[in-house]
Amino acid sequence: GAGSQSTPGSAGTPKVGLITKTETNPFFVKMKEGAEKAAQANGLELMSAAGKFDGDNASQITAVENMVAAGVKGILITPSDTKAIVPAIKKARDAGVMVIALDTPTEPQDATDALFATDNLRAGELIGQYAKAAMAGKPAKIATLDLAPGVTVGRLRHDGFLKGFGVQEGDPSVVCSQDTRGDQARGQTAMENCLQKAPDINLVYTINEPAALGAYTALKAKGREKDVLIVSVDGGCTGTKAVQSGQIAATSQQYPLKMAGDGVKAVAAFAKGGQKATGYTDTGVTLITDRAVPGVEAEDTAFGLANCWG
Amino acid sequence: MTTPVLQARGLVKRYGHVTALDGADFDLMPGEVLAVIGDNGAGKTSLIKALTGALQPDAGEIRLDGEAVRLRDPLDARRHGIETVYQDLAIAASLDIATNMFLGRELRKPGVLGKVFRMLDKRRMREESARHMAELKIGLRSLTQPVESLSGGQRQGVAVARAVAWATRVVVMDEPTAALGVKESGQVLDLIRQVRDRGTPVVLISHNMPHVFEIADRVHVQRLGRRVAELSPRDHSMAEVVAIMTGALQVSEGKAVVADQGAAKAIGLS
Amino acid sequence: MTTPVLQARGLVKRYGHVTALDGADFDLMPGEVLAVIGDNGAGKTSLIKALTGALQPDAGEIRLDGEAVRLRDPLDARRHGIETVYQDLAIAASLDIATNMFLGRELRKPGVLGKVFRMLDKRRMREESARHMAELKIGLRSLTQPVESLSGGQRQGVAVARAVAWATRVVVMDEPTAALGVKESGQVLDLIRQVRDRGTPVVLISHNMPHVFEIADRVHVQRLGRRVAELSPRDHSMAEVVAIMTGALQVSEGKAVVADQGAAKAIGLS
Amino acid sequence: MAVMEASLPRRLVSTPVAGPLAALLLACLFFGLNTGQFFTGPNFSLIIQQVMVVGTLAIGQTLIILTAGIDLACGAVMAFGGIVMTKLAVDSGLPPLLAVAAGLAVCAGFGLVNGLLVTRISLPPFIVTLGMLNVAFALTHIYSAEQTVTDLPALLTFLGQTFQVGQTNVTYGSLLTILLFLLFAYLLGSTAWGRHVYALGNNPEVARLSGIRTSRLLVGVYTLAGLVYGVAALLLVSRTGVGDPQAGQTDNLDSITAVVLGGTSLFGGRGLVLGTLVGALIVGVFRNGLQLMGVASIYQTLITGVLVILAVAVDQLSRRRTR
Amino acid sequence: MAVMEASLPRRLVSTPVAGPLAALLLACLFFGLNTGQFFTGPNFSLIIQQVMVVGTLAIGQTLIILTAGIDLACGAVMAFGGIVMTKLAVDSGLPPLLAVAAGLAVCAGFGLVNGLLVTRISLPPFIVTLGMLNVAFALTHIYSAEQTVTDLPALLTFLGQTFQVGQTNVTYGSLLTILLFLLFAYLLGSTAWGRHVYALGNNPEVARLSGIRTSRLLVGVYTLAGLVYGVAALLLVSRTGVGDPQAGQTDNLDSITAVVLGGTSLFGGRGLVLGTLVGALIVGVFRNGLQLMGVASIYQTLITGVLVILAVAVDQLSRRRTR
Ligand SMILES: Nc1ncnc2c1ncn2[C@@H]1O[C@H](COP(=O)(O)OP(=O)(O)OP(=O)(O)O)[C@@H](O)[C@H]1O
Ligand SMILES: Nc1ncnc2c1ncn2[C@@H]1O[C@H](COP(=O)(O)OP(=O)(O)OP(=O)(O)O)[C@@H](O)[C@H]1O
Ligand SMILES: [Mg+2]
Ligand SMILES: [Mg+2]
Repeated sequence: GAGSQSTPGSAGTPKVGLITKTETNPFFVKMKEGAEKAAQANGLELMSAAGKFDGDNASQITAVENMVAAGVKGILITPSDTKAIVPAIKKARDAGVMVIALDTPTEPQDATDALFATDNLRAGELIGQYAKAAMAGKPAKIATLDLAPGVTVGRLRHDGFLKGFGVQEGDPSVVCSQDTRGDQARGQTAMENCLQKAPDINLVYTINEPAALGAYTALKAKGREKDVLIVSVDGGCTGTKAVQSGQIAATSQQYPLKMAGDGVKAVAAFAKGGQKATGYTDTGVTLITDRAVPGVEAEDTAFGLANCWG
Repeated sequence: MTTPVLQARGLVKRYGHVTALDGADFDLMPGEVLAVIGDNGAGKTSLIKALTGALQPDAGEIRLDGEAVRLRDPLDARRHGIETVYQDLAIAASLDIATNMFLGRELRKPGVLGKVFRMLDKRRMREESARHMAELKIGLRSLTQPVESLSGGQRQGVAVARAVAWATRVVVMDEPTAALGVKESGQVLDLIRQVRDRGTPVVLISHNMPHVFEIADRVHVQRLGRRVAELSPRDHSMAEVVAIMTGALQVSEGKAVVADQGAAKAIGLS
Repeated sequence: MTTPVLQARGLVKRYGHVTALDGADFDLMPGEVLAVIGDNGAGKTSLIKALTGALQPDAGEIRLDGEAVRLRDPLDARRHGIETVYQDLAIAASLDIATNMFLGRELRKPGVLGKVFRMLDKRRMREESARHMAELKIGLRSLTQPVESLSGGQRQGVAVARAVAWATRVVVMDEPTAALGVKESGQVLDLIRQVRDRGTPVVLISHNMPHVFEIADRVHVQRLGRRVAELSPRDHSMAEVVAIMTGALQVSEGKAVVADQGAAKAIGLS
Repeated sequence: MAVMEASLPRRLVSTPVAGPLAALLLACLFFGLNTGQFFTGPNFSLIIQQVMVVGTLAIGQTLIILTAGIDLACGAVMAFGGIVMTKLAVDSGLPPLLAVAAGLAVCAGFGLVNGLLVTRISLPPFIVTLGMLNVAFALTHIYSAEQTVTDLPALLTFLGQTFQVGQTNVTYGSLLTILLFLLFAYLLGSTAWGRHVYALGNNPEVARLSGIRTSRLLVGVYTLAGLVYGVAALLLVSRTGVGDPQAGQTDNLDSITAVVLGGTSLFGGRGLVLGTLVGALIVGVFRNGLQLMGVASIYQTLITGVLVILAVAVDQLSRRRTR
Repeated sequence: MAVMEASLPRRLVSTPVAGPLAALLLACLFFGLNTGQFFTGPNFSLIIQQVMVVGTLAIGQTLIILTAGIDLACGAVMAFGGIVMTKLAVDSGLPPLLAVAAGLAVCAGFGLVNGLLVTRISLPPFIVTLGMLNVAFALTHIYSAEQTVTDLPALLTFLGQTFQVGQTNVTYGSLLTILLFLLFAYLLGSTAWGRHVYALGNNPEVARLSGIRTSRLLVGVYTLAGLVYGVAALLLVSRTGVGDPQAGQTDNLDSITAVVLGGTSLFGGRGLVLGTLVGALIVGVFRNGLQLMGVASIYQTLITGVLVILAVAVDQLSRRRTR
């Protein structure tokens, strides 16, 4: 295999690698910050790398190879393509490197030594359930502002939302679905066009908070921002503030700092004692809203802002 | 009567509102040097482009040795042994001289290398190019120099050498000496004579009347997209030919008659 | 002694291994037509490019009316009243005739429109172009036609008309009649005479000896990147001039002496 | 000269907007017949809002493509400009007007550097702007620390405000975009500068020999294009109401698409900026119309691909017929 | 002729690989001095593995750019080819060899269609391949239903296997890539076909008048390029061990970058395919070296941007000096 002959941990401080999906999403930036802090605290040197876009498998493989060549002890990775990354991870593990998946599991999940993650399906389910209760039996006209074709997180959150809301894919209440790449400007354009198509939309699911804010801007231009419910996933600080100010009704908050911090600690332990981490550690997901509904567990935005990332 | 080697009847070519060829006829006899003359824009280039497959006429017929042919592209014409030096468009600037010389008819190495691996025989192409260029007495230091680094005249020389080297039936030259110096022009005219002497007829487009009178056996006068006269330089003076070309004189039944008094006066023929 | 209008001493220009100008001198006297002749590659184009700011010589000096000048680009030369028709590179093919005519010296509308909004006066430019073209008797149907749809000769006509229209001090023409028909060539020669008669000197590069002898007051012979002779067409025969040009004769103290027996014989001068 | 019938007065350049315009109208007709919501004032206002950012970028792109260049960095430069203006105004507390001016200056600065690299070192524009794409992208993310800038002062979002025309709300930004297109159509078509740009794109050596200071002109074109990207940044900021470090990532290809759909030649010297407007609208109309028809995202991509080819093919074939 | 000293034998075209090669060696030297792990056999083997997919794409891209075209769809076509071969082999149970053949055929088919559109309807290559980019992308996602294809038969991953050279493991895929480069260097440099490609890119009208059937040649070039993308697809599949519908999304720009860094002119007719190999390696070396030095991703982007410009600038300036 590639680089399997290079022996890790040749000299100096042991290294840990962090590979995120992109280098620009605040979620992953926060994850990197968490890793950075934990690495310092544990006497490790952090190397980081990222794909060029969400779904960029080739760059992640290249990064894994280069990190193995650089002699890292362990690699923390948020796989862009949960299946396609598996062979590269296998080669790294064969070379004696511990690999931990962060945020997103690989398929199969045991392709990595351990998984520290949020359940994205669960995150979607929470806002789905919340929306169902908040609509209080009103007939729903739903727009879903999704991520991009074929990206696992996007599919899981979308499916989770529908499941939580209690409808099937293709249900007539979903009147408009559009990819936004999680981008605010595209979110706005998508929402504008959805409103043009179905002016009576009253519930908007968004892949993340930038898309949600884009949708909000489009709704506001139509004067409809008050009577449309927007739900989202992520829990970034900007997003949580938007929940506080009522632009977004609720969001599912995740904890990238914790994932990364725990991951680095695990690598540090492996570097010292040779003890590999195993299994699945759920780093949790919390519904954040100031307009709680009965039957769905939630925290308010004060909690959200205290724990938000980005 | 001998059959013309290359013949055309009623060629028409329109570009939008411009009619470049307006029912042009053309006859090239075996072994002759035929000069095609005419004002700028008279349709000379269009005529020979139609005769060499470089453009498709909208109407009209082309005959080779009396047989009607369709020349779909320049390669067709080449295969019939017609070689052409086009005005402005002779050679590929970033390629070297030998490559240009053999473009479209490259030599391959003998044996397996050539047959199976289709490997070019660069050395032989270079040598043969050098030979052809030397024949034309075009002095060049290196045949591997890209054409764009040559002077205008040297470039034209390469194009002429190529056409002469390959023609088996007809050589067509569109203003081959326009950019050439006196010495080089003389060499091209010599070459045209050599080509004729080995039996290959030559079509020469030129604005240079002394050259035309020096070398042409017959003159085809093109005007407003048509052939308006065919004449022998021995029967007419240079001034008369120019007058016919510009429309001041008209040829009727082999004799020149004044057609445009003003024009005739302007060129000093009253 | 009168001061030359345009003068150069010891111009050198090298392209890699090729020395295009090898210490060339040049003198243009007031009110004369100076022909520059020489073989292909003798460095004629390089010489006049250096004189018109289009290339920077590696060494040497240029003087205008006796004063040393540095021409950093063609605009500098233009500002000094030098207009040039460059070989091959005269005009922008996708632009129309009027635009080419006024390129770099566009007319603006009078008043606010022109001063503040810098609006072009397209109609006036078209009209003036038409006038200039008419002076040169170049027949064109439409001045808004892009140049690329013209025949080679028509294009050259546009370039010549432009230079003549704007020159105040010197007109330089690099083979202006190479692509022109007999009638059009005649018109260009007439025009050169007119320009001279209004007092502007003309530099004419040409390979056409009859033209040179018809119009030139003096002849500058360029050879191997240098001026090898300056002579008057009245004192020498055409054959002699050609011989000097090709190196068969050499000029020493105003007289021609045979330098290369073989070459002299080849051109029929023994 | 051979017989030459009187030809119609022709445009400065040989690529008229007629072809792209026909494609645009056909597309409108198709969507109008297939969805009820298409042919309404508000929907058209919407389409213009949606294309105004890419459209404005495409103005700068047109300038550069007319000189036979290409700009792969326009989207990234715009994103950086947007972050600069918003962060200066919000985080550094600069007066909004100054912050906007700084953003515009930064974008123009990128253009200036591009122009200098292209002229002084004779680097291909493709390489220069490819490098700058990475540079601007990285600077955006480093300077913004990946934070979206919110709570903008009113001046920065003014262009997102609307005024009423009949029943339809039109944003000031849409108006500004249209005005910019008209301005550049004027500059390119009716001033000496415009002629020089065409001549330069047509053949730089001919332009130089005609006495045009081609290097200076080219640097000017790149700088001006950068300034236009700065305006696009302001339009984007006022449309979305935030400073977004993720913006503009697909806008380089999108703007080039608009330019080429509008009939401008990638080899320089031929094209009209109003064609670019039409090109941008074609893309916007397709996206809007397909969405209104409820076509799934991935099929929209498929159809857009086919239609881009078809639109130019129709143009090409129609032009061939009239020849 | 003026004095002309004997000139050194010169290459077919005036853009030698010397400049890019110097840039590559400088980069290697720099990283070698700065990180201990750089100058090792395994690391070089790794770099070649990392650039082989983009490198192979860049071979096809070189062909097309030499004809003065451009291919924006290469990455998307490769992704589609990869999905076709893997899905046919795994889900449809076709014999692996047939599945691979089908994948290659699909890619060549895309090339054929591109070529026909470019020649028959005279569409600009930029537009054709922009449209095809969308089409191939959409087809990939529709056909794969967004599912990554796993559990591939051995034949499809054979090229990912390694053999030992000294202490270093080399994959068969790396070897195939190098062989492809040599093959195309031979075809372009030493066969009539290659000469015709250069002549066509230099000036299509001159080529046509020289008796070259330019349309047929161009269609052939696009089809061959498509076939090469098919090989790239196989290399990708065997490198990653899966069929990945997300693959290749930035590979169009990356492959063009490799071609241009290698000294090939975007205006056609000038360039060498071995230059492209050097160009691809430059990108790979930068990425690998910066990563080994522990430079953060976003700074890697910044540095890559600057270095791309620098590499070509050094080439350009050195060439100017020798003139
Ligand atoms: N591709 C074209 N598009 C439009 N018009 C054209 C085209 N080619 C030629 N013409 C026109 O057709 C007419 C004849 O042109 P042609 O080149 O055949 O003339 P010519 O006799 O060769 O002139 P010259 O002596 O100047 O070379 C001219 O009026 C020219 O403008
Ligand atoms: N840009 C260039 N690069 C390399 N060599 C050049 C360049 N320009 C000119 N030369 C060389 O310089 C020499 C002089 O060229 P120049 O064009 O001045 O000759 P000329 O006298 O005008 O010839 P002609 O009568 O054929 O136009 C030639 O040998 C030519 O090959
Ligand atoms: Mg002609
Ligand atoms: Mg010359």
